[in-house]
Amino acid sequence: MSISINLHHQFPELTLDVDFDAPAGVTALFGASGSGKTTVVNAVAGLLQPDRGRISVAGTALLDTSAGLRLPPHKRRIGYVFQEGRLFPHLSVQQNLRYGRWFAGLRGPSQAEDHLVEMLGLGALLNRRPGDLSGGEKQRVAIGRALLSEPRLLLMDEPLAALDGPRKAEILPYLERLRDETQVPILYVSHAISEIARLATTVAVMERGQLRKAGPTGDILADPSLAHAIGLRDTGALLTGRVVAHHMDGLSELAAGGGKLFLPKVPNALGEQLRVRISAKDVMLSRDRPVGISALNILDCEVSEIRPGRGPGAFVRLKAGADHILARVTKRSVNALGLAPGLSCYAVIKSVSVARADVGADVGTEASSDHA
Amino acid sequence: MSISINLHHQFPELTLDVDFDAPAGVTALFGASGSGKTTVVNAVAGLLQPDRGRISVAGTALLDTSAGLRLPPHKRRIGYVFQEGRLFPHLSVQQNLRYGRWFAGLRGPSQAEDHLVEMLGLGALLNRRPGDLSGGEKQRVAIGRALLSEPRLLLMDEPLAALDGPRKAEILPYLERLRDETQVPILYVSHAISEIARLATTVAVMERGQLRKAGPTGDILADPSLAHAIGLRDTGALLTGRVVAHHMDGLSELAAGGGKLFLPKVPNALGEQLRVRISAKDVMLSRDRPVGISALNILDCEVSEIRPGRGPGAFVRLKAGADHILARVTKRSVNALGLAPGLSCYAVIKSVSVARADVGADVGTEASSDHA
Amino acid sequence: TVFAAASLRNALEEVGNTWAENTGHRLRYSFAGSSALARQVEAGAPADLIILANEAWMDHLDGQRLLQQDSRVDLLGNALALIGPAGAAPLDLGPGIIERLGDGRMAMALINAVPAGIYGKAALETLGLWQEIALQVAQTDNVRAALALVALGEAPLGIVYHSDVLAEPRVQQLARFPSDSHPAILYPAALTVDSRSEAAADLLEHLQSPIAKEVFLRHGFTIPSE
Amino acid sequence: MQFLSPEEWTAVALSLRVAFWATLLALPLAIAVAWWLARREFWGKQLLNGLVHLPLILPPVVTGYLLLLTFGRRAPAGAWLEETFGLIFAFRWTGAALAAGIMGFPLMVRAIRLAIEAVDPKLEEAASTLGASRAWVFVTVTLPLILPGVIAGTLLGFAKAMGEFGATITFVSNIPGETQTLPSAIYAFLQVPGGEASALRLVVISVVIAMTALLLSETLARRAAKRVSGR
Amino acid sequence: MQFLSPEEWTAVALSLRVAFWATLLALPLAIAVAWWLARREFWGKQLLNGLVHLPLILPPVVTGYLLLLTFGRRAPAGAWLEETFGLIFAFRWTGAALAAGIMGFPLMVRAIRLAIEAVDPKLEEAASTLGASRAWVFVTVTLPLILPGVIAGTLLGFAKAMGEFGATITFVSNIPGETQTLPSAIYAFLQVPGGEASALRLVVISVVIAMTALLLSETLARRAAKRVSGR
Ligand SMILES: Nc1ncnc2c1ncn2[C@@H]1O[C@H](COP(=O)(O)OP(=O)(O)OP(=O)(O)O)[C@@H](O)[C@H]1O
Ligand SMILES: Nc1ncnc2c1ncn2[C@@H]1O[C@H](COP(=O)(O)OP(=O)(O)OP(=O)(O)O)[C@@H](O)[C@H]1O
Ligand SMILES: [Mg+2]
Ligand SMILES: [Mg+2]
Repeated sequence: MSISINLHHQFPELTLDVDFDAPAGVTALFGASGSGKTTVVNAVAGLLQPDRGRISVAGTALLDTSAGLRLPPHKRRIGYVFQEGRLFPHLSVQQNLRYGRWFAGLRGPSQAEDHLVEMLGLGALLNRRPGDLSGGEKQRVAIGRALLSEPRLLLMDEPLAALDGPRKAEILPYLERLRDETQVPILYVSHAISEIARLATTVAVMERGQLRKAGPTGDILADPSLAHAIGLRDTGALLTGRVVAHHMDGLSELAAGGGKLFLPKVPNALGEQLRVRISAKDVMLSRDRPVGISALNILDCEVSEIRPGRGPGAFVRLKAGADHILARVTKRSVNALGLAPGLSCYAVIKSVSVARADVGADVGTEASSDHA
Repeated sequence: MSISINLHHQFPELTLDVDFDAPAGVTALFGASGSGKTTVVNAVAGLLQPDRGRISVAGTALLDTSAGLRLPPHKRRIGYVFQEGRLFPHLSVQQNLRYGRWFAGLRGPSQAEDHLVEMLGLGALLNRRPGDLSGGEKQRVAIGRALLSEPRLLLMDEPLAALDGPRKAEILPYLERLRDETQVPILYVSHAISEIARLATTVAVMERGQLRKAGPTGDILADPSLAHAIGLRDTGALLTGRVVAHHMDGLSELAAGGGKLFLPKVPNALGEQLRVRISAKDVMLSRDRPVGISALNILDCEVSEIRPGRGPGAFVRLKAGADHILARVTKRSVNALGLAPGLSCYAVIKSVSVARADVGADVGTEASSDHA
Repeated sequence: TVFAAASLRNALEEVGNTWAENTGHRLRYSFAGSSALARQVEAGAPADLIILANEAWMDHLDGQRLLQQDSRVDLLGNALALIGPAGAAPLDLGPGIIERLGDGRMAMALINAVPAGIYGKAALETLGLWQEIALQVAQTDNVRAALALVALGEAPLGIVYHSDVLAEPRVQQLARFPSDSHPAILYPAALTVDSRSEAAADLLEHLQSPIAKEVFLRHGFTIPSE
Repeated sequence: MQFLSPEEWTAVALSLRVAFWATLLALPLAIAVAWWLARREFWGKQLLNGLVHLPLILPPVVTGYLLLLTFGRRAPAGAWLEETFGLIFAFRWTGAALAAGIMGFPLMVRAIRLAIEAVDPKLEEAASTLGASRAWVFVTVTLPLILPGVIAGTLLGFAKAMGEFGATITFVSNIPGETQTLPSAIYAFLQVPGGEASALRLVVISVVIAMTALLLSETLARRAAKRVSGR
Repeated sequence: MQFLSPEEWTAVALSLRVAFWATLLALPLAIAVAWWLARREFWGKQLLNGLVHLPLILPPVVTGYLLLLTFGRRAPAGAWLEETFGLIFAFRWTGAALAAGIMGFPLMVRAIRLAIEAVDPKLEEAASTLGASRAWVFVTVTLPLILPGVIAGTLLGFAKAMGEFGATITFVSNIPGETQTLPSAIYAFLQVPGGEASALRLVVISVVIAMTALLLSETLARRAAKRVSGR
């Protein structure tokens, strides 16, 4: 167990009650606005003193109210990336980056710094002032600053929420590299499913101050019982696939879901492992193998579960090779096709319906258990 | 012609050069960040004095540099809804609402006020202070405030950009009612296609200070040549349909595109006219009528144009009944299916892929020409 | 209206109020520093009678033709006193002063600007002590501040008007400077040219009456011998 | 009342009157100057700024002397004002108010200027699009929003005006009932033997009044700030 | 130099020295008090606030007299300081500095307090998560960010210190070369008939110095503000 969080705190309008352990890697905190995500993160950072609780990171207790232990923030060695960056406006980018290092007793330039500057693409910014930077650049500096203090744990509270689409897309690859190249566990708050799908190893879903469910990202995102918490249109399965070919016509071919998956060209090298989020709403089902249809991806599946919702829709959980796919169809279609668990059918997915943002580098399950 | 805008202004880093006429109804200004949308709107409001130009609303000139006419902002009788609301913090909601009325010489309560308060759902807020309001409530008040001054023209600069999803969804219907129930022309800035698709009669696309193209919403959004300006994933056709049935299983049936369109239940009454945006990426094509497939909507079409992009994709323009549909498929599929202009084929659309936000009340073309 | 040096306040009010009661005239005072009063009169202040603690300023006003001819009289005089804290032993005016002073300060009013300071300096010069004391002088903006310095024990010695010593129990007069050791200390009084009031002339007269003199003497002032 | 002699009461009342009018009349000018300094760029801005601060920097006696030279009855400005408006400053309580107002002016301008600089011009733009002319924008938006700063500045100016002495006594002298304010009275007491006790009493009174004004201003400013925050 | 007599030069130099030290030493205390007032809630806060403002409100002579009562050599605080640190205020230029510092203190505190209130506590939080203890947060984040306010306050205090007269002469009297500051010299000239010209010369000098300081402060503060804005 890398992070263990047990909190109880009473606000005038909300009772916070959270208890979960997260393995190494990226743990995403997900939940509606006001569900208490920031409060949890602040408690971990020491910026909020909860009524009761115990927080430990990699075995070191930061807070243990029963033992009277409440480390102040500056002794916790935790990196915190805030939504608004919070760069120090009077310092240059480089001085911002080194701020935490200095207090951690790490003086002067270092290999770690050079590496991070390169990884986050900050080389050209070092002498600039924060006021000059774009939102995306600011967040990269904030991430670098938090990491350079060599924290035990990195907290990120909606680090991308203030950025627009292109800026988000610019940062996400850096976060993936962060996850894959550093050993620091990350607690990541977001309510953008696509970010969580790309980054998180574990997801904890919060609702009105309480922990609703926590578990591996794939399971949580494809859990029809959480569809309402996550959002009907955002629910969908994560497929893991290996790049097997880049075709001349601009398509990349992945081996995934027990078949082939064609996507608009991905930048990754052959053999690389990717995770692809397939929104349930984009999956069409067919009893017979469709022919003469424009959709390129037709996966051979077996229905494993059908979960009708309150409205006109239903989730159909499918086994495709070793992976699971989630499809959202109308109840009418479930009846028309006579779908039932155990039946085999075909999942039809348009190549162009998979957004660029939904394809990301995967941290192999084996790799992540190594960290733990 | 309801609004006529001709502007030339030189910024250190941008030359603004815009010339377009917009009919009554909602005219959307669309373009990337920094393309000069706010500058245009500010020039119309009189907050920016352009180097040269002529602006007239319903025949009244507000600016005519060649004639030396530059009305100051407070004499233009223009309502401006800003992105951040800009409510007066020291006034109550009601006082905010009446602020503009007072200067327009309209004192005391009025029918217009009662009507607008009801239409925007502000009844319960009248005695609250702006600081207490949620973002969505603030924007509704800002809209009411602008409208109550009985402006000749309403300017809205990304009025929803600062709001999160649910809050956006809360306001959109009010904006639709605004468009349909008041006679005030609206100039609406946004870079959210779904808003534009729901609201706009006319769209003007801007790029680096220049007007790229202006025209009716349906044409612009479905114009493959603008796909890059609008965004590949956002391009798509607008279908107009009439509600013909609400089915027991939670689906509503529309007559659209020369066939039936099944959508998750819409709140509109039978016979009402709706506009539905069908993203090109959600449309699948098939040469033969597919059977045994979960998608409910299969429209009989004729290929009218194929426009391959630079990447792996291509746009296929289809004629479906009296409407047009745009589909985005891979070039590989175009070849595999042997698609060519004139060929007939089937467009397959999943009911659940049409987002709630993409279905809106339509202002009939006849109605809007009445206004003009 | 009477414009008078602030140090005259108690005595003048006593005399003046009696006069006002007896004659039924209304009497207003303005007490401030002599220089301020003189400048104000110069600027057209509504003063009928002015009494300054400073001949130079009165001469100045005279030069500006702001005073009624022949109205000027030297109303009062004063004596300079060497003071020390209560309980200090009396002192002869001589080198003993320097001894008593030690490395302490001699509190005086501004030696170039305020009359008490100017007189004090002259007196010390006459006594031949100035050269030695000069560097130890602490100058204040008025006599009362010098008195306060001695009263609070900040300065072991001070030079103030005789009239100031009486009411301060924390100080005591150690010696009185002989009246010939310094220019005569005079409080000149005069009617202004603007004054049309008979009453003002009457008051000026009254101020020179024996009853008034008695009061002034009681407050420590002297009456010029002429 | 036993505690204060009638004359002392007069001084207290006069001080209050002088400080009241000084602040009241200086206020509009202070707001105008503060606005000018905060919102406009013009030639001589730094000069104006320096001029405003002058009374804070100069020894009060000098200020009083300059006033006497400018507004005395024999002085050009003073004579002109008297002829044209029948307005006499010299040796009237109006002059005391002028002196007090001028001494408090820099404090008022500073506080108000900071408040104006904190107002978002975007709100003013919004008001103008709603039909408010510049003057109305100022009255209906800017002014209410800077109210906390105005209150703070006003009461600070008031407190300063209550305590002003050097310039006042030099300019308008020390005439009981006309120009003898509390501080002048304190001064007069300090000038005569045995006056310390009376002076102390008056000091206590003036401190109490000034402190009350100051605390009041903080409270009022806080309340106004809360109101202005929109909650 | 023809323009000023050696004695006047001494006064100018002394004034500068007094104002310099007064401001320098008052500054840390002013920052501490301003921080306390801006960031903490405590019992007696309003009392402290009032106390800080006192020198602004009281007639300077009273302040001087109170100083004499407190820091005179016979007074408890004065005696204690002398015994413990050998620190003597009475009749020394140090006393003049004390008086000047106290008179400028409220102006410094006000300016700095406003600057502190404008600092976003979130930046301080961010610094603490990066390992900075409270004191370090203050030194590395808060202090640089309030620099414009500190500069403005400091120079305002300096200008006030240059002009202070009433409290200084009452407290430490007027000893040429030791406590005779520029304003005392001006006062002395004004006391004698015909001294106006000499006084005017000194007034011009003190105004020039104070104005230079003031303009300098505005420029420095603007530059610091620009720096702090992160551009
Ligand atoms: N300092 C506080 N005092 C009182 N209540 C608080 C405080 N901080 C948080 N709360 C309560 O806790 C709730 C959750 O706040 P929190 O900021 O943790 O939510 P969140 O999940 O981070 O929301 P968002 O997604 O909007 O950031 C708030 O709605 C509020 O009721
Ligand atoms: N006051 C100004 N001074 C100089 N340049 C300006 C000014 N205002 C705007 N510009 C220039 O005009 C460009 C367009 O600005 P504008 O705010 O109109 O863009 P926009 O389309 O509204 O962008 P966004 O979607 O980000 O709001 C800016 O990038 C800037 O270069
Ligand atoms: Mg939060
Ligand atoms: Mg804009």
